[in-house]
Amino acid sequence: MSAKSKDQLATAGLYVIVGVIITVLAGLLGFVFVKGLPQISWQFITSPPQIFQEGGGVGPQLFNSFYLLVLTLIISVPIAIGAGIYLAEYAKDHWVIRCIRVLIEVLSSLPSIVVGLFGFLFFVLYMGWGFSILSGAFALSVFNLPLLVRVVEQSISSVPKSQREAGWALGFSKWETIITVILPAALPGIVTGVILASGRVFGEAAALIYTAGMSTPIIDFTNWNPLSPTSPLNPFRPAETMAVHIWKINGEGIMPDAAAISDGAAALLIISILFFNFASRIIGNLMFKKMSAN
Amino acid sequence: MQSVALQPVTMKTDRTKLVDSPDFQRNSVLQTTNLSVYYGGHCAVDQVSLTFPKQSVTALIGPSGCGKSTFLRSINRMNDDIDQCRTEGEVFYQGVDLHSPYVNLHEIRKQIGMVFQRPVPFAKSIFKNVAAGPMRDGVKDKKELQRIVEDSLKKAALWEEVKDQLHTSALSLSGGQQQRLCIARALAMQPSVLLLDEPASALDPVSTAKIEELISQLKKDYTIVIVTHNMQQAARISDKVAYFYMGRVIEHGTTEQIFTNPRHDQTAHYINGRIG
Amino acid sequence: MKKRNRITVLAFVLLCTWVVAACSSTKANDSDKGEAKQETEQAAEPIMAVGSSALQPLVEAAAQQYTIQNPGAVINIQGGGSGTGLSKISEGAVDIGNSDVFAEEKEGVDASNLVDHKVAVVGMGPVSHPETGVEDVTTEELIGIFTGEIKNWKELGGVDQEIIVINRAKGSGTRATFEAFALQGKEPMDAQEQDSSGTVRKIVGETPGAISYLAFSYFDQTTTALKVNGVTPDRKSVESNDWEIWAYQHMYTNGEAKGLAKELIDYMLSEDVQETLLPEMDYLPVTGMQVERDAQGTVTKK
Amino acid sequence: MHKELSQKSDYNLQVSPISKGEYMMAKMIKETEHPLYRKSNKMRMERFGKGLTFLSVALAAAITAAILFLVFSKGLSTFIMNDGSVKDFFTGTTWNPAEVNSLGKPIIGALPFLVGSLAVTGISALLSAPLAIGAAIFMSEIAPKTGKRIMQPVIELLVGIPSVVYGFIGLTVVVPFLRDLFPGSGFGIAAGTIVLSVMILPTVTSLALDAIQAVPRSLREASLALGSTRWQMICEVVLKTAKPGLMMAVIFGMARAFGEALAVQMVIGNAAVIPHSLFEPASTLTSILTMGMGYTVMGQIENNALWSLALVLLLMSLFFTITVRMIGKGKSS
Repeated sequence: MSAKSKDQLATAGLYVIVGVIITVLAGLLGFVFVKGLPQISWQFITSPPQIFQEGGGVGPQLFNSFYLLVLTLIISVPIAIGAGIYLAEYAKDHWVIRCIRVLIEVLSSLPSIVVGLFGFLFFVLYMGWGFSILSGAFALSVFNLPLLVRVVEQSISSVPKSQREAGWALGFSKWETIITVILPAALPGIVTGVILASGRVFGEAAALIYTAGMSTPIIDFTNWNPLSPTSPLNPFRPAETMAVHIWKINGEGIMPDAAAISDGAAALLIISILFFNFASRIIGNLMFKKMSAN
Repeated sequence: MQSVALQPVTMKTDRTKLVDSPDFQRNSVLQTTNLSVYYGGHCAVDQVSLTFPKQSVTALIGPSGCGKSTFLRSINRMNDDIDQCRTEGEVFYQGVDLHSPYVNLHEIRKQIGMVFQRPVPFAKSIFKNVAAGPMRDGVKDKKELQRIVEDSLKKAALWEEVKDQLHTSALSLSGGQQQRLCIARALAMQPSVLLLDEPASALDPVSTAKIEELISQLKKDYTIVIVTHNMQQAARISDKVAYFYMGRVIEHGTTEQIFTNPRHDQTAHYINGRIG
Repeated sequence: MKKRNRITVLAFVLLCTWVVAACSSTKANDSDKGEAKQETEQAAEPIMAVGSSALQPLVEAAAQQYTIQNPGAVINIQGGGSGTGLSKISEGAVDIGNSDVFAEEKEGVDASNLVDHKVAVVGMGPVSHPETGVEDVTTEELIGIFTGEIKNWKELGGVDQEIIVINRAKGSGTRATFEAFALQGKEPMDAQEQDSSGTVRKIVGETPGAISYLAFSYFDQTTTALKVNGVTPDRKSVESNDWEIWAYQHMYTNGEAKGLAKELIDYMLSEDVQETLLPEMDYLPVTGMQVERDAQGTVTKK
Repeated sequence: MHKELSQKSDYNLQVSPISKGEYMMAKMIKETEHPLYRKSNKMRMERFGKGLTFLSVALAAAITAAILFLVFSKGLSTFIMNDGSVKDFFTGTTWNPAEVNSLGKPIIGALPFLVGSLAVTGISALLSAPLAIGAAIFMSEIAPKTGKRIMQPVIELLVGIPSVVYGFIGLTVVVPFLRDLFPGSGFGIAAGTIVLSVMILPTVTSLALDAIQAVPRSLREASLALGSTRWQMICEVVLKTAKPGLMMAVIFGMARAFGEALAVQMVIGNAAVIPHSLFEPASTLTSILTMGMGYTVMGQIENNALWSLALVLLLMSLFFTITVRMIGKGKSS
């Protein structure tokens, strides 16, 4: 078999592989959307869940998912950027630094149930925040940190060394070079990392069961003062996210339309992930343009 | 640029036995004495003492690996960040030894600009590239920035080509334009010395000619030190030439004297080899 | 650039103020409740109920109805399983510990100062795949199936289909009750385990020859509820104790129940929960039971 | 300070460039605050920046250390406080921590879970590695532009799908499919592997893509210049140079698979036995851990035994991480 035909065969093989992956994803999405889309209606999206009658919605759960995601990113992104900068720029090849790197990477392969239990013991009990969005957000930040730190460090160290030298030659200090030259250049990489991390936050259930709790007390969307217990913004109320709700319905749901609600919730969850990825891609480009262009 | 005019007296070192003509020393602004740079054990630059007169172009030539770039980088202490790199001897700039621990490193690099071999524009717009230095230096108001950017781009002979696309990304410029942008960026810091590390070696002949012509113009207000492999370039634009070999200055004098009757046969071989 | 730098500092300061506000607001809870009190008179301190996932839907439904009648009452109900519920209530970390087993049955739980409130009864029964051809089994046959002696449905007069046993999770109350009262304490064989009732129902409904056990509230057409010794699993047979496979649902409090916890438990035992809510959710009212049973399983006529 | 300055530079007459007077002049200049000596606030900003970033690293490391301490302390207490025997733990095949065996030691045979976990992780890595590396090659060599535009959202979406949905689909699609094709109830290692390999696909693909894109362009052009076809270039140059990165990607995917809990628990059947075939119900460390945690009382032997499972998981992910580091360091230095 000549090299040419081998090359064509291999290229065809690669097209097949990519085809398989795309069909798998199409199958997954098709399955979820075919079963889930008919469920989605404005009433389904906004009304609170029913415990045992039909017609329950996922309104509060959807809000909780987004609110928890925003809180988690607010907590984990600054820390991850700080840690990423230090590891990429300031860290000398010292054994302590190597230990920290191994420590953080081990965290990323720990099952989320273990992180959930740590959150339960530390944030819920020790810090006394109880089952709340805040404990959930901190637990998820811990769960998300390794991936984010790794991505930030990679995108920063992929900025060529000559950019740093150019910055120093202009009289910038190391920190000024990082802020003015390197961070903007590494921004696209960081945005991709944030998207991957938020995808995982959306889909996470095991870590939240013991931290953000599995029930949603009545919240009225009119009262926005974060301190009153019934307001959606209060970080101290337990909050069941979409993924936890799906897990609970599949596990213990006794409402007759449990299967339908779970399909609808799964479809809605994937739509919101699509929306979030798309939105953060746009925001990332905007920030990059604003930072670099005008 | 507030400079205290201090004329260091002529320098005599036994090894090189160079006698400089009096007028050169009187108006030299930068001078290195016994400057040596060690990478771990290996000595890259060995006891080099040179004076760089004001408003002149000094070309550093020599075979690759002879330590001329290392020497250039040690002037504005760019080697500090390379680990196991030790520098000895002094670099006097306006009478101040730049290697003394009490001097402000960032202040040095503002007054001694540097341009590298490959053009390194920041991933920003043209305007922001040039304005990055002054903005970081505390220049806040828009008009002042606009003036500095326009003035620097004009000095770098790039203004005509980019004046109506200041807000597009610098990465869209050609190689030669990008290098001139780097020069403009350095000029925006109002330096008094410019260090050019083979600025045109990665560019096509047309852009190289533009850069050389720009350098001979800049000579009027800046002291320029240029490292180059290109003998014609050195002959064309430099006033003084120093020939480096194995980390030491073999010969150092005016361009005519070096290119017409070099005192050392080693320099002659090198120059004939390259030009002959 | 200066602006860029200010943003990172701002973000960091925002994060710190948020955390400080968060911590301080926990301390400010009392003052918080003070305001809540002016707003709505009866509102008491928010209470937390943790424990058995089987009991959770019932307590949530009751709490939902309770908060409609007196708004401002904040009742948080979490799952986590009977083990978590019992250990948390014995540590006093929560106000109510839900459990579907007696506290005495769980080692490591110091039940001395726990007060038991039986709020409902959950009947359980073996369920099998609809096409096994078997409607009624005796207790010995049931034990034979779950200990693995009987391997094929045709030995019980059903279709020729291998029996696939699905156990519940080791520590769950449902399993403890089923093993105690249906298998008379015999150890079931090592087989596939599932802990969530929904998943068990789906597996039994779709796997030919499968058998497991579920609470009455999970019975539906996809699975056949087997009769044991001729007794059909329904409310009457449990109340008369002809159907022995049932368990109390306990809401434990640490010491005497007080405040909102007491109000909620009284509400649970009131008419609108026992008579209306429980039947709707296929739980059995505890008030209707004709027998009494204690932790050791001895039954006394009421 | 001046005294120290003069001693340090041990002014040496022969070599010094300028006369002693000039030298003293230079030092005096320092007094008149020559611009070159002025201390700028850059130093303060620098310390602030370095301090802030070090704080974040320290915070991240502290949290991790706290988790590791928790898992170690609880995990080891099974062997220390409840005197479970380590040998039983790794060789025993029955798992019933509440009961005590003949020697009075708790029955904690975790071998079935270890075998289950390793089997599921290993096979799913074997299944997803070629797919992922193929997709990465496609995205970087065959059709970079369109490949990136289509595959990048696909990857981001696959990462976003919650493991609950994967488990749910596994239960409704994969298990019945396996049940019809093969004997048994469809649950088991095979179902777990299929679900897991789809779940770790995005992680391995994106890491493999980074590894392949790290291969310098010039190497590719050099190989093409020698007249090799694209596939030869890919095999001989790209895959060879990116080999450590690709290995890292696969191992990182395995670590991720090793830690997956919810989806696997729904499809693997959770039987605490060593499976004889791929289609018999089995169980993994994470499935038993997730299932049992709610039902056990904190501090009791059953709970500690579950934490020992978590400890084994931790040690395995430590092992994965260190091998990844070794491969990375071995080849790249």
